[in-house]
Amino acid sequence: MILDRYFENAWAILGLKLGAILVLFLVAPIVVGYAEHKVLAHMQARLGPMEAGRFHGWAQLVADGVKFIQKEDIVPRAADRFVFTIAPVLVVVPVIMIFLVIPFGPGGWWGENMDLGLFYVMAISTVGVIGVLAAGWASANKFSLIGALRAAAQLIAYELPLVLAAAAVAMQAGSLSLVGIVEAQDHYWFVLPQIAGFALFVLASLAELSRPPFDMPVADSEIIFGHMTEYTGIKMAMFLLAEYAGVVALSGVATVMYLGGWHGFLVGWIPGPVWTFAKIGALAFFIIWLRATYPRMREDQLQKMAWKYMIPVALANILLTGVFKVVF
Amino acid sequence: MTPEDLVSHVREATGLVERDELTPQGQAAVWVAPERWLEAATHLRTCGRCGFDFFTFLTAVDRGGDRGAEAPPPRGKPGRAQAPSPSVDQGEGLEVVCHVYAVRRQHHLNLKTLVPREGGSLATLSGVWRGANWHERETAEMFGIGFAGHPNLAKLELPVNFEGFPLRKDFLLITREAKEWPGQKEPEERHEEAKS
Amino acid sequence: MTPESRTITLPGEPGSAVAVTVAEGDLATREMTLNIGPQHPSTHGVLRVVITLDGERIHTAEPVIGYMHRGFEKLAEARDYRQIIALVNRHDWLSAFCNELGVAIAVERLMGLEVPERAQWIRMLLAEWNRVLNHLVFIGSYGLELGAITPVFYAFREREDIQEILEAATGGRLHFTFNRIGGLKDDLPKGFLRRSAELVRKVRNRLADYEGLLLGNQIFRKRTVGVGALPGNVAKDFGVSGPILQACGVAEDSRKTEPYLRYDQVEFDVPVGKNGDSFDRFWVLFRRMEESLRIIEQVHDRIPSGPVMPPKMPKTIKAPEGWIYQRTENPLGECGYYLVSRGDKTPWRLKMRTASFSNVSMIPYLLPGILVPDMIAVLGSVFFVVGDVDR
Amino acid sequence: MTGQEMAFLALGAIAAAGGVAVVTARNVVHGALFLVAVLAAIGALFLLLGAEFVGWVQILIYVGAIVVLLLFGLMLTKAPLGRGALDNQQRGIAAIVATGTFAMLTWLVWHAFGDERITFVRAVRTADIGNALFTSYVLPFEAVSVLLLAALVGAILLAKKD
Repeated sequence: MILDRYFENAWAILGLKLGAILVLFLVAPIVVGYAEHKVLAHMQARLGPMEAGRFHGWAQLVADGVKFIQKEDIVPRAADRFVFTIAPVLVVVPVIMIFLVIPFGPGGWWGENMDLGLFYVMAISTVGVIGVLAAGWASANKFSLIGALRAAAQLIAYELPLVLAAAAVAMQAGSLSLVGIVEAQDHYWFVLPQIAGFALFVLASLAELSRPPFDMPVADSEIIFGHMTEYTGIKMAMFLLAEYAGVVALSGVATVMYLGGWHGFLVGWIPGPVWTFAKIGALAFFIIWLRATYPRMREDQLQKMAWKYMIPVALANILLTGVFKVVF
Repeated sequence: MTPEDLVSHVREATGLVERDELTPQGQAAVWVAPERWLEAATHLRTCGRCGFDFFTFLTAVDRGGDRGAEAPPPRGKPGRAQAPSPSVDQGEGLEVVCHVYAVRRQHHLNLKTLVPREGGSLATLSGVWRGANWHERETAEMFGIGFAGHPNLAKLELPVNFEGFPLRKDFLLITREAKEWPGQKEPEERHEEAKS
Repeated sequence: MTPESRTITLPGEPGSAVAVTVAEGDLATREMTLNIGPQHPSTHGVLRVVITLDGERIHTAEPVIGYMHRGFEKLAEARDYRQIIALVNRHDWLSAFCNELGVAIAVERLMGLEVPERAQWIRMLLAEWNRVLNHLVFIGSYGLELGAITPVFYAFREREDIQEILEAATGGRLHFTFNRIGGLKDDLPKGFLRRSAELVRKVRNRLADYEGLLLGNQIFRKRTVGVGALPGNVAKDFGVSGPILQACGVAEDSRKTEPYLRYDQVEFDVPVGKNGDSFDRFWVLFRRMEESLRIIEQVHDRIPSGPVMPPKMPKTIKAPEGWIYQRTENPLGECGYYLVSRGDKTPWRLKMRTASFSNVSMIPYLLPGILVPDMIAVLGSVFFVVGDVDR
Repeated sequence: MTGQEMAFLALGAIAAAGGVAVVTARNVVHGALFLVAVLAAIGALFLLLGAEFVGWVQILIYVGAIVVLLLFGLMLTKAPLGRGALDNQQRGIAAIVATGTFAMLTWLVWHAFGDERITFVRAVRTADIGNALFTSYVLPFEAVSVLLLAALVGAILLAKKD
């Protein structure tokens, strides 16, 4: 590991890594958020932010952050103050925890190489829904409650395809460790044999992130941002941070699982982390692109899609992967 | 059907028409007694030759008020043969107009009646054309006309605690009472003012 | 209460209880009352719909209107006819020109006034541009309500171009006030027809964007086909007109059935839908826009020269005694003015029969039984402008 | 006391306190949220003991799925929005049952292990769990599968109204 060369103390290394991940967690969403502003704008025949920070409004989200901090922190009178306050934290923490295990490059560019990395990601990513449910309920607002219920119903729909798609990757790689999965993609990326799994994983991730076309839990034109309706200021910012950090985190996991992680192609001199971040960026761009293109689906249509198409395909994918593994 | 044919058909088929109007622009209206209002409307809806399936609007016109005493002369072509009954004469009161249209036959008809200013009431048409529901609610709150049998005659556009019937002529626009409408006067008036 | 049902008391809000009747074998549930609006993104203004929900399924829906009631009908009784033209273009703020047109035609017909030929054609040209202007808003915002955020920006891009040429002609962007009793305020500015012709081509080329993003989009179809289907006879019963009625398969368009201006001299089709569902309504709106462009092109070719006001206009406009109902095919449907005159320079009574009012009155019929997300799809396709509902 | 023991005690205390909070909470949603804390603490205990797989299964299944379903059901049916308490009249019976269960479990553990100190075995490998599941425990595994399938079919039948 790189850091071992400079630091003797394991605690110092751990501290540095945690610090780096925290910085990444705070910076990456801002980059993705700004990219969304600009990409959407240009896809929609407009310019997007142009003022803050002079050059093409690069500081727009920094300014937004400052604005959020200054805003009054309003708690509705009928709300359950304790749950209302704790809910944004419950949403944010799992996302940070996913960042801990994503390997960004070879030789120690990760927070922790866990044997059960993939399993850990699956387990942690479901916890955020509890925060959404708590927020929706504690707001004492009917729109929020409907949003929270939709989020929970959505979880039931996407969790199974997500886990089944991941299971096929684990079988292919013969490892549950994210580092191990990347190393197994030395010769070819898993997106080739697992193309169906990749599609399933990305779709399910979109549903988990409540991103269009699966943004029913926050549908602004129906239920006015669902669980976020009553939130203001820094708490609202935490929800937004969690959303964009979630885009980065799940793009990162998908990169690791399907797009060969730090493995590059054609040009050898580009360092691994650059490849990882480029792939994450490409996936994030795709997610933003979808938002500009598609209308919102309906909750029951998602359920139908998940149970009638995604789960059977995921099961067939596992079967094929198993056959593939045994035969070759 | 031409408006003339239509009016004579309604007159013959129902026997309820007390008076009819045909304007120079070719628009037709038939007057019925307020107590026969529902009966006449039902005929217009169900009769195959009328075929009035499109509900256009229902409203009222205040005929009395500050100018009510002048009792304007009848307008349009006077009705044929039958003499108008006292109930639909040109006196004071609230004239209720229901305009319907037949989509396939492409003809219009105005069904009219006159109700007294105080305690005027008609049977509801909301069972005949569903669209009448809201139009009657609006007419009720604006003119103070009752619609017997209406499923929900609550105020539609006005606040719940609003008092008075704004579209009656005795309901004055208070600002207009205090001050003349400040808009520019007619060209000739200004001209006269300048001369004097 | 049927023999198989029972009554169960459920805990309600703190300190109260609700008794519900349930059928045997069913769970006891309580309906939730939800206020959509008056401030809600999908009601385009201050319309409120009180719905009761069973889960996400709507049981009853009751629109509450009047938040924007401005008493236009009363105000019209205190204004002369020139002023009324400036008044009526405000109720449906997206189709100001078409609104003015109805009053102008009604008064002209009552007075027996002959409107110059050129004015008729210019009126038709501007009315059709206004129709495109209006439809673009609904096409854009309908996508927005279903979560497609891009079409609205495209729609407003085109709108801006159209507003520019309308501004060049009338001087106004929203409330044109370009009609006069007897004709128009001014002739068209120089070069208008050329700009207009260019714009027709530009807008038509860009319509493909909408086709791809909305009409051809799989999710859009899934969200709208079969949602909120309205039978034609019910639509007529409620007095629903315009694109919504045409979507039900009823080819009723007063430009065809009772042509005013010179609509009898131009060629255009009345698009009709099959099922009267949200998709059909949207599709009809789209096709109507294309037909409007067709009419505009024909006007370009055939517009005569001449004055735009009659040579001899009385200085004071007084409509003679009598009444008239004049309807015009506004972008949102049948807009009619029932004008009662007593020979004054102000009307005795001016009833505004607006399309949105009748369209919205149909909502209690259309919403029950569908889901909350579908409610947005339905409300967005029951094209209405709140000012046009409340007046 | 080693660091591990201290962590164990802390997590145990969290789990126990959370458990008490679950039953004393006047508001069912609060109760469910405390349950999250309890289950998470127990998951962390598993991790501490080196049973990584079981630990994360605990989080995935119980916190991620079961509690979400529980909250889902509560919000759909009983829980009033925001503040507001719910209670019922089964405290006495519940207390008796809980005390009985606790006494029985305590006795059982005490009887089985007594003062015996369990030597800590380092980490059970996930591969071993997999091997065990599909070799020595394959019959119970399949039996559970069939049971779950039956439950699934039953649930679908119940949910179907006609």
